[in-house]
Amino acid sequence: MKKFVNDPDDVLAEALRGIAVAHPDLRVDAENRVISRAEPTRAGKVALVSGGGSGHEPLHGGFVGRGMLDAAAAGEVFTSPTPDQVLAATQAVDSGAGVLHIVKNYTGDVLNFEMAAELAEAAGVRVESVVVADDVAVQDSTWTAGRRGTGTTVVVEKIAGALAEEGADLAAVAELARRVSGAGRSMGVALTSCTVPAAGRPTFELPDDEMEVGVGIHGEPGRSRVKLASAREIAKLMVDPIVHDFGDPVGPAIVLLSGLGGTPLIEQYLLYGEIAPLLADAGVDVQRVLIGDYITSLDMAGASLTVVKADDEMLRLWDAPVVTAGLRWSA
Amino acid sequence: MKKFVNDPDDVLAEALRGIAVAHPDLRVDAENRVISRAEPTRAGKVALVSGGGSGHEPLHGGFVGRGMLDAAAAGEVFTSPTPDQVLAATQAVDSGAGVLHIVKNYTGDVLNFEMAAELAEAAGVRVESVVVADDVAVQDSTWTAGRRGTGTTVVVEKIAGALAEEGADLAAVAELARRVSGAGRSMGVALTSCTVPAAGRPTFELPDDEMEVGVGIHGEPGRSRVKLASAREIAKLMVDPIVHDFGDPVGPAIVLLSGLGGTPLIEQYLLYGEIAPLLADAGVDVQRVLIGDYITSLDMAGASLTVVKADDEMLRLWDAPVVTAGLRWSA
Amino acid sequence: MSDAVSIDDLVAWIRAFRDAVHRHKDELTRLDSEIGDADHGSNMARGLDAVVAALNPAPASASELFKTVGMTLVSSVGGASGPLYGTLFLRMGPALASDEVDAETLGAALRAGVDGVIARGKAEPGDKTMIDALSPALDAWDAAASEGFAAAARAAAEAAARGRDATEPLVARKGRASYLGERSAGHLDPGATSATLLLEALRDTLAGTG
Amino acid sequence: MSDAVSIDDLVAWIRAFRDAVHRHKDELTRLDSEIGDADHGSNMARGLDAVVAALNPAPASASELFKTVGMTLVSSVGGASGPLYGTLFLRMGPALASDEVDAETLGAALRAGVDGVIARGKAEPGDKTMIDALSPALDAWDAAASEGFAAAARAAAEAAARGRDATEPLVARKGRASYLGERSAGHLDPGATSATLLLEALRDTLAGTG
Ligand SMILES: Nc1ncnc2c1ncn2[C@@H]1O[C@H](COP(=O)(O)OP(=O)(O)O)[C@@H](O)[C@H]1O
Ligand SMILES: Nc1ncnc2c1ncn2[C@@H]1O[C@H](COP(=O)(O)OP(=O)(O)O)[C@@H](O)[C@H]1O
Ligand SMILES: [Mg+2]
Ligand SMILES: [Mg+2]
Ligand SMILES: [Mg+2]
Ligand SMILES: [Mg+2]
Repeated sequence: MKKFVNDPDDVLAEALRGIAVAHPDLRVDAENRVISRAEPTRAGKVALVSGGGSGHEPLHGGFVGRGMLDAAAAGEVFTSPTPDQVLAATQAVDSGAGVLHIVKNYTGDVLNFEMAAELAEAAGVRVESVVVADDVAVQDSTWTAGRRGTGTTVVVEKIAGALAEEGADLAAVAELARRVSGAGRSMGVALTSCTVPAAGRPTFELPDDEMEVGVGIHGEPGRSRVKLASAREIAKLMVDPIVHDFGDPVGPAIVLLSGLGGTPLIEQYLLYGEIAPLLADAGVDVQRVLIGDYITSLDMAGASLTVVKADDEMLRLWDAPVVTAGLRWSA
Repeated sequence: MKKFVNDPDDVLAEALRGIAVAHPDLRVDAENRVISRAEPTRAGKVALVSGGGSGHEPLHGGFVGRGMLDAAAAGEVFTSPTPDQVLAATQAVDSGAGVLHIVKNYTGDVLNFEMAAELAEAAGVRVESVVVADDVAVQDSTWTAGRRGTGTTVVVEKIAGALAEEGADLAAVAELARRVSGAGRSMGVALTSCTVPAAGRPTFELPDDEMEVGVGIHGEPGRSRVKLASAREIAKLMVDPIVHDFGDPVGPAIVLLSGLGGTPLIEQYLLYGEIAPLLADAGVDVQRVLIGDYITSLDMAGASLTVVKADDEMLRLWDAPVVTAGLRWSA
Repeated sequence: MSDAVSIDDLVAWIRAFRDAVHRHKDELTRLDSEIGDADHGSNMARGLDAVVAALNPAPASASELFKTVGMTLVSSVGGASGPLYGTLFLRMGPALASDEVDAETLGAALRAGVDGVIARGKAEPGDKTMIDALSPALDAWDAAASEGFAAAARAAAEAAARGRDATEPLVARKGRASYLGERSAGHLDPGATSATLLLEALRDTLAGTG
Repeated sequence: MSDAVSIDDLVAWIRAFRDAVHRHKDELTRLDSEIGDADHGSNMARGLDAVVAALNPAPASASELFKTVGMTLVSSVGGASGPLYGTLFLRMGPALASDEVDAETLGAALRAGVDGVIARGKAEPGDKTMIDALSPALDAWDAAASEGFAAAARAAAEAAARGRDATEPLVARKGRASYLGERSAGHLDPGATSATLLLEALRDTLAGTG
């Protein structure tokens, strides 16, 4: 396993140490593995808490800061945080105005956040939750665990974070978060497996001439394994199911093309060069686009595409200032 | 070769297409492979031009924008741009106030930029050049090609870019750029080789239990090959030669820890958690730090550490607003 | 007394489960690699190490024991298995209010626990989860409970193993494996495998009892 | 006329060089992988393809031919080899002002070219660069020039090959290989290898001439 690690079991604790020393504007609670803003939540501001398994950096810790999250609970690599962690994050940032939990739809994340919300409510903190379930690689059904949550999470965190910063109340922030969440669709492709440090070897073996289509962000195999294709063909494999799933013409949209951790930027841009015309052809009017590593799967080579149908309010809040390690701009 | 590509020979052209469509505030001259700001250079503003082989993204194209570069000439993967390209970049952004060429010290880059500067001068453009040669893995000597230019380039581009934005003249911008360049030291470690698309296979073979110490950013093997070590030991292999090369106590510094393209952020933070205390012990007073993929080597797993001894002026200009694809903040 | 178990027996069970999980850690992770995210072995090992640490000194009552086990799992595992295994034990506690734990009470406690898992996770038998091992194990336990602990535990462990094996051809409908759709068939479910270890540990611990 | 070459011969030489580089493209890149950045084969192939395209229609004079070759290399190769090979040809042009190109004039032109490479790149013999093939080749050419083209080219190609082989044990002092320090020893220099192809192409092209 070719990684910068000491003991594979200490990866999270040690990465948090690096984050703490690199970012004085963040507070890292090493015991609970919670990253929060160093400044306490402004009185009356709704707080946003997200979290999940680690290995998806900059998600979520990299999105803590002005205009986005107030705290993130970092689980072990690919393992949802425990209710205690989420509760600690929640209590650390509640100003009394309530807390929005932003949860990616995985059984573990949902269950642990649910338990944390119960505990927080019992402790007198008002909690609303939004569950992001945007991965069109997974057939949606009430009989199953439903769709995974992937790239739309970044967009939800950004837009809901901006609204909270403006002083909206918990109900309004939650409502918008759910609207953004419902407007997003994602699709991922992996060229290689990732390697979970504690496992020490690639999660799956992938021959040199094959790729996995419809992967999530936990190194799980995808929906199907096919022959390695050109960037042009891969772009189609990503765009088509998203557009198809929307059904109606999409119109104005925010687009995120995220590398999965092992794919360099030059390839991501090349891929986006193929994706952009396909989106245009399909009636997606790309208003904003982010390209880079935003939601990753350790060292997996691959990329995931997210399209969020965006109205004017969403675009305005997308453009609002944000100051985090992973996303940073001013109005 | 597991990459998002169509034809390996078209990688650069196609990546530029993606950049063009993703960034409306950039102008991409597809013929000359020049990325420049969409807005013409403000009259009287010194223009900054850099460039080099591609495969190091976001360097250099990702650093074109307000507060940093005016244009970047993108060579083929790992191949310096031709004089024509650099000349085109130079002429595209000269406002009459002159152009600073920021060149990484590689024979190819130096020769091609030299020829371009001669051509530009002949065409009436005033050109100054700064050559960055910061890689302590390479013994410095007047009898050799000297040290490679690596991470300090990012810091030179940021700080000189800010001074140019303030309206300083060519001599002043060049003088500062040389000062920053002289104040930087870098050291890189690779855990895997990269794969040049046109070559189709890894540049070097590296057994599972070995790593390359003292690598550059072109996939060239390093200064020595040693047993794979823990992050703690690797941090020492990076910090020690830098500190040793400075000789005198460093004091206030800007630090850049850049992933080489295939190493995810979680590992970079973990590594920085090991680097930070070593720097502190060695008297490096880290005033600013950047962690992420800023100067890469295609899909190589590894990292490079850069320490730039920084005075107050450099820190002030480092903090000045910057709006580029790869680096973005406001004052 | 041959038809009741002591706190020490129950603690021994949990320790035996911890040991079994450590022995099968790599196998659990490998199974989770195939249809999940390669962490079930380390999740369970981490949680049970914390549990064993929390059981020293041993709690005074069976209900307190299982409360500690459940709370510790919830707060140290994360993932899907943390809240689910945690709930299993948390719900067992109240069902063991009396100090006399015979085969029927332990069976009732296990059922309360598994009902809790179903309530939390909403999985049904056949969804390819730990329920596929736990549910048949309970039925087997109840059917054999009148023959005493050892017999009940033997029957339950066997039924769990059969249930685990029966997950192989199934297409997952719950948990992370469900994302694979049809591709989830042909693999054992990691949670059903660890749940079988739980019941086998019980069988082994109770082998000497009535 | 047996002791002069025509424009067509010179064009044929450049074409033969292009073909040789294509045949050895992977080898050049492999050599550059070992002590450089794995692009020398594609750099040279890209540049010479552009050159061959630019030579259609063929230039009217030898000096114009080499100017075109040099400018095209400079503007299409990049890297270290672009300006260096470009300079080689750019400097040959002026030395061939007359239309009569005999073995001595071609030798003088080559020397002007190589002097230009040295002025640009500041490499000396023994630095493990293309100079290590070019320099001895020139000396051999001059020594044999009185025997006519074919003999001079044969001698030059042989000397270049020996110079190339002699780069193997050297520690590089110029170019990218110098970053490897001692580790650069034990490998042929890619630029010396392509330079040998240049002179072998000349030998093969002139084999039929006096
Ligand atoms: N809804 C559910 N109900 C019951 N068991 C479940 C459910 N979802 C998942 N599981 C069990 O959890 C196991 C996976 O646990 P683990 O790998 O530790 O968590 P995660 O899936 O979060 O990585 C599965 O093999 C399955 O048996
Ligand atoms: N200063 C120099 N003088 C002469 N030849 C040089 C010099 N530097 C490098 N070379 C030659 O260039 C060759 C490498 O060319 P190439 O791989 O195309 O360029 P780059 O090193 O920029 O990738 C080397 O093998 C060497 O022969
Ligand atoms: Mg998990
Ligand atoms: Mg090169
Ligand atoms: Mg798992
Ligand atoms: Mg090269």
